[in-house]
Amino acid sequence: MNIKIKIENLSKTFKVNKKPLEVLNNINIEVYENQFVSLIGPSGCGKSTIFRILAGLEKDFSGNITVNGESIKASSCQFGYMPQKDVLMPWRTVYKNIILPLEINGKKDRSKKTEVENLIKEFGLEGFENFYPGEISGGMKQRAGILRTFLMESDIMLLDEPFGALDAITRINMQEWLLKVLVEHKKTVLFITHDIEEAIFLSDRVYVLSGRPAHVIKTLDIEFPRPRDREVLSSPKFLEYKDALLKALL
Amino acid sequence: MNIKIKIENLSKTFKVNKKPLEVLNNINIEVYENQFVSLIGPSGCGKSTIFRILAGLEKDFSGNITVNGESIKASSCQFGYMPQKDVLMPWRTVYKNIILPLEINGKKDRSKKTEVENLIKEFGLEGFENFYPGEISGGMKQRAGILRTFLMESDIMLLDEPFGALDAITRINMQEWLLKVLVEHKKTVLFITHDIEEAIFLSDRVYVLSGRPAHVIKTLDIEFPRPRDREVLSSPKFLEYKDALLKALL
Amino acid sequence: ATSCGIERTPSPSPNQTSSADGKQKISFVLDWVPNTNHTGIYVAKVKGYFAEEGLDVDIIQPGESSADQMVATNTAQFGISYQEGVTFARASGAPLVSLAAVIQHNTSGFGSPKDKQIVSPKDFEGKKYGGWGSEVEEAMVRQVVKDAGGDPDKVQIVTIGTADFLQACETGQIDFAWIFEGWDFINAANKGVELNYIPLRELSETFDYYTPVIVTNEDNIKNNPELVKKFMRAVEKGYKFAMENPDEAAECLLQLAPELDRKLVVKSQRFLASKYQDDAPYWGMQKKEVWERYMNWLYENKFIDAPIDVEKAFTNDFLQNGQ
Amino acid sequence: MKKFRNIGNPIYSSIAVVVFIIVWEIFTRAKNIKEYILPAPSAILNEFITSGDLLLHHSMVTMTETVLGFILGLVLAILLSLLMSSFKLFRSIFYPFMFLSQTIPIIVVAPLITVWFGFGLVSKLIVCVLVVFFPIALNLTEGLSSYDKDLEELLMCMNASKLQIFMKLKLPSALVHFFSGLKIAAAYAVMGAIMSEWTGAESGLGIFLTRSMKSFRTAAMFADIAIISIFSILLFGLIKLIEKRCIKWNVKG
Amino acid sequence: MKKFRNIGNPIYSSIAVVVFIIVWEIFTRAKNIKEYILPAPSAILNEFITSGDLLLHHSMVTMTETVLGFILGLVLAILLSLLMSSFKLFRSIFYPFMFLSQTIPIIVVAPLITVWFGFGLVSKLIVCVLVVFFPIALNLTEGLSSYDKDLEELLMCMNASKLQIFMKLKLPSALVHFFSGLKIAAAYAVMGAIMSEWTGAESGLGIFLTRSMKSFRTAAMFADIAIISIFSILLFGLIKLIEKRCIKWNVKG
Ligand SMILES: Nc1ncnc2c1ncn2[C@@H]1O[C@H](COP(=O)(O)OP(=O)(O)OP(=O)(O)O)[C@@H](O)[C@H]1O
Ligand SMILES: Nc1ncnc2c1ncn2[C@@H]1O[C@H](COP(=O)(O)OP(=O)(O)OP(=O)(O)O)[C@@H](O)[C@H]1O
Ligand SMILES: [Mg+2]
Ligand SMILES: [Mg+2]
Repeated sequence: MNIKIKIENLSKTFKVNKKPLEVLNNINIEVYENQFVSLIGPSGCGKSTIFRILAGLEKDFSGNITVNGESIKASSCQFGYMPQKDVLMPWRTVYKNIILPLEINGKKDRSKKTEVENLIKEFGLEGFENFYPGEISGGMKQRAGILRTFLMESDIMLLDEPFGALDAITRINMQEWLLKVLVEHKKTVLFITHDIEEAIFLSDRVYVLSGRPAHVIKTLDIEFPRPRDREVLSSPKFLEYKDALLKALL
Repeated sequence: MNIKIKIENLSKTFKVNKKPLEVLNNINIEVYENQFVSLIGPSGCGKSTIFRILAGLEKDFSGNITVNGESIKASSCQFGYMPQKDVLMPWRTVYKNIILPLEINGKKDRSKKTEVENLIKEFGLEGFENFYPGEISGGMKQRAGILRTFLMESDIMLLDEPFGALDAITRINMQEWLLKVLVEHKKTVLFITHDIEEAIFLSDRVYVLSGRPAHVIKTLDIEFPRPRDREVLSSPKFLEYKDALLKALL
Repeated sequence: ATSCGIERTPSPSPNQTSSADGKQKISFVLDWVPNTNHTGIYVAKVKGYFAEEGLDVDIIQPGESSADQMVATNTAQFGISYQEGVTFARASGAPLVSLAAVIQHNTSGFGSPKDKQIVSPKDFEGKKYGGWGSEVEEAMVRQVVKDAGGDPDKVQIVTIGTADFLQACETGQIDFAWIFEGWDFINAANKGVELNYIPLRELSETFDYYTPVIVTNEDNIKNNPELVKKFMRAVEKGYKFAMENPDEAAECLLQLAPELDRKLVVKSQRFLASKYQDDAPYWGMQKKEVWERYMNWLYENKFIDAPIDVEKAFTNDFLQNGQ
Repeated sequence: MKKFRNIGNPIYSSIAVVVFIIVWEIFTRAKNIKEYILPAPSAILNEFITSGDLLLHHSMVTMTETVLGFILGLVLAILLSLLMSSFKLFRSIFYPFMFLSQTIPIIVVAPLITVWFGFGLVSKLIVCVLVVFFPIALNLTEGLSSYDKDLEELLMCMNASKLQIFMKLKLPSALVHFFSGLKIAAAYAVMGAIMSEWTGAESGLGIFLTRSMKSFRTAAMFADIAIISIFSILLFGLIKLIEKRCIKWNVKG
Repeated sequence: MKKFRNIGNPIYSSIAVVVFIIVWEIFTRAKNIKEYILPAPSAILNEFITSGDLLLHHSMVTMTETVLGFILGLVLAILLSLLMSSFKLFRSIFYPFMFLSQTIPIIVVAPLITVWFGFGLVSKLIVCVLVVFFPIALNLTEGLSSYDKDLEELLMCMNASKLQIFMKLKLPSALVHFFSGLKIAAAYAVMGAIMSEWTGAESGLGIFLTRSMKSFRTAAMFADIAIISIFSILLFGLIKLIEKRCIKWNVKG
């Protein structure tokens, strides 16, 4: 298996009001092709900052990051990145927001159109295509954001708490969809969540980060076979993993 | 016990692009003094809309709403309301954002100051008082929002998914804090969450809403005594409640 | 050296392009809005005198500022100016040359409402003079008061800028001002306001200068004398016509400038008909003494740094059909 | 409640204008104010009738100048703003000159402009454009840098080109500013055309204006000003209309 | 990257201005351009020396007018914007008049203003204020309605008074617009003072300007314009400075 993302000794310090704020301290993370890797850790520890660095949005860090074997360049982003805060353009309808990546890549052809329509249906956004972001619910915005990220058509997706505003049922649907995508499209996913069960159910490997300044305090490989179904959630192995992660977090 | 909020036959239809969108259909909800009541339901069903109506932000609804025995007026809000999306003023520091309600009520005195400082510590925001909203993490923004809502000093709090962006541990802390507040300050809380366990653990009563147009499909009274501790989470009664809610949602 | 600075050869000027019917297109720039001082030009245009000479003349109105630069650079071949302007222009090196005095004597003077009882410069004492704010103007007012044996310091000089004399008097802001007999005075009469008027030419020989004058630049005279001759022939014919037929001449002016007040123009035209040539042997003639006297006064009062050669400032060579 | 940027009900403003005119009429009559100090609206109206043809003729000239000048100024403003918001160096160098260009009193340099650019359209358009472009360019330049930085980051993650970021983010975000600038420019545009006539003209509302002023026809002068105002209002209305179509989403946001 | 609204490095712009002046000097010398067409910078500089005292005297007068006019215009603009954004009816009624006031050519009504309000400060301030207030008022009015509606709702839930919503939300949100307006006004302020001198004045840069123009002293005229420009730039710089302090957060946003 190829290594897709390799983060070595990543450290990052912000400077606010002339005082330094050490956020990341020697982070090492590896993600292999077609793997699903989750990051968990206390709020404010630096998870989103790692994503932002990967996406090329934060300069001034120390350490080494390679993606597909190449050092990342500041000017370009090789990921489908979904930020934590849903950023939709208020002057575009939901549909127009979703297809933004297609517009940018100049891929707005017919065949795409039906694909997007199907996805919109699958994401429960049918009938809201012509609504503006101010007219849909929080969970709907989040789903639009996920859909937009998927349409960025990168083989690596960085998802920052993508399901935070979704109810249990919708969340399960979205998880299933994500696993399907992982298999069908051979994607590689780096995932941030606060839901430990979700992390275990979805991931091949979970990194647990400490509080600020964040470093990796536990690396846990999840050894359920793929494709998985929700039965694993009640397996004893699952409870074992959960305990291990909870212990690491406390 | 006094009835604090009484929602009778609440219906609401939005009009978008000249087409009507029926969102709420005959909702009936009752909240008694010092009670903790949760709303759960699928994403996009209309939970936040109920809150917005209560807070006086949506006009044009049908039905009857009384708070403390009086019909709500459009122009005033008797609640501490925390919207789903964290709205912080980008030009104010975290501290300045938090104390906004105090500024507005003209209550920015000394004694308050130490109270706020203690709360900031409790909320894990110490050291970030002078950061701008753009410089803190998603979970930290959410905590600042909760704190601000608390400082609105209303005896009824409307909290719309307040813990959505928090990790498990922080979330537990915040839940404990909320229960403490409920008892110590005799608050009444109306709460939206997607976390069923959270709803059961915190609430006296849980309303389950159907998909759009939302109506109440289940009302579940949680009969754990107060004060509660986290042991109830592993009680058989808890699992019973959980099953009942999940079934209603599916 | 060329007369105009920017890559434009003076002769043939690009502004002297030919119009469709083979006539030479030239520009004539006014000093102000069209008025009865300009009637000869308008007559020449309307009556076809220019066309007879093979000229197609655009009569152009400038803004509030003087148009002398346009003539100096041959942007416009001809224009209207006044003696003071030409003197200043020449003092700063601009090659303006006066071709004709449109009106033989200065027809401006001091006007005031009758009830102010201002009949001589001595009466200016203790009164408010409303001027447009020029230093030369102020010096002249002081001069006439002094000449009349008054104390110039007792005249209160207020600047009214572009405000109208009559309006300013009406609202009691000033007592008297410098006005044109053939325009403001007649306007006042039309509006039913009675004025006392003291002609400047009666107060001082020095101030009986030429205003307005028709100007061109030295290059045209040197390199294009034919054009100047043709142009001036038509203009002269125009003014002669205006002297003889004031009412019809007024119509010519009104035809091309219908925005003007008809009553004012007609009356003004009748008034000016005899003033164009007045006591001169022929229309447009300019005397060296007149140029010299005023130039010297300007020099003595330090408005120009050095005396100018008045011989170069004007010429009578293009009058009387160039005789 | 969420109604957005509204100059208000046109009925009210129309009533206000009518009331204003009536008060003016009554005032001039009651106080017996001389026409050459302040003409009554009826006198001005009368002027419209008697000098109608003439006013129309001059109006056409000025309108043409205005429209041409406005369009050119707009194009120039957009171009400069684009350049200034894209290239820092250009901005550093050009911004001061743009600002300086506004501090030059056109009335005194008008003859010089004529000397440099001759009589005719070029000189006039230069003056018009000089008046019109500045408020648009300044507001647009400010507007183009007040966008949501989160959205910019998102677009950068999509590897959007500078042009795409511009078209899809900066431009829509700058619209409110842009239209503010357009409205200011609309107020000045006709005035700009009038000023352009100072460079030497044979016809135009500016010519009519000075001629009627200098021959003491105050009512005609006011009639001229009324036309200037009406045309400015029309221009404003047009911009308002386009704005409404462009920033529709904001009503909902 | 997140650097915000920056007119750019003052070093570059200074260099640009210096280069511009040098090119101008060389151009006028090489092409042998007559002083009355376009004076060389050296001639203008010389004028500063020879007419220094005079220019200083006139400058003081105009600066006073400008400062007074600017402050008054600013106050008026703020007042009107407040009223217009608070009371819809007022906005409906007043907005058209505000706009119309800008379409009236000051040069022609200046004499009338003198007639109505007399010579002296009042007339001058009226003209100054008329020029200055509009871009500020328009931009501020637009700015005051481009705030985040979510934040407004939040404040309403806190039962904030209209005044509080205004002070804590609308005003901070309007700042970028407000400063755009101020900058435009700064460009026009000195010109406004110059125009105000048309209502009748004995001294001031406008008087010096027309005097030097009428007496064909083009270099002196340009020296006068240079002072106008310099003073405008100073005003602009001051506004820029205040803006930097006020919208600091935006750099971080
Ligand atoms: N201003 C509006 N205009 C039109 N439709 C609206 C508006 N606000 C909400 N809606 C619609 O009302 C429905 C309910 O929205 P609401 O935000 O109440 O959902 P919710 O239950 O809070 O969902 P979530 O769990 O995703 O936050 C949605 O379908 C949404 O599109
Ligand atoms: N632009 C910035 N300037 C200064 N400090 C910043 C900036 N961005 C983030 N930080 C700080 O870095 C820390 C980590 O932030 P980050 O958003 O990465 O946390 P997180 O792990 O994603 O938390 P959460 O789970 O709450 O989203 C926080 O303490 C935050 O204050
Ligand atoms: Mg985060
Ligand atoms: Mg919601």
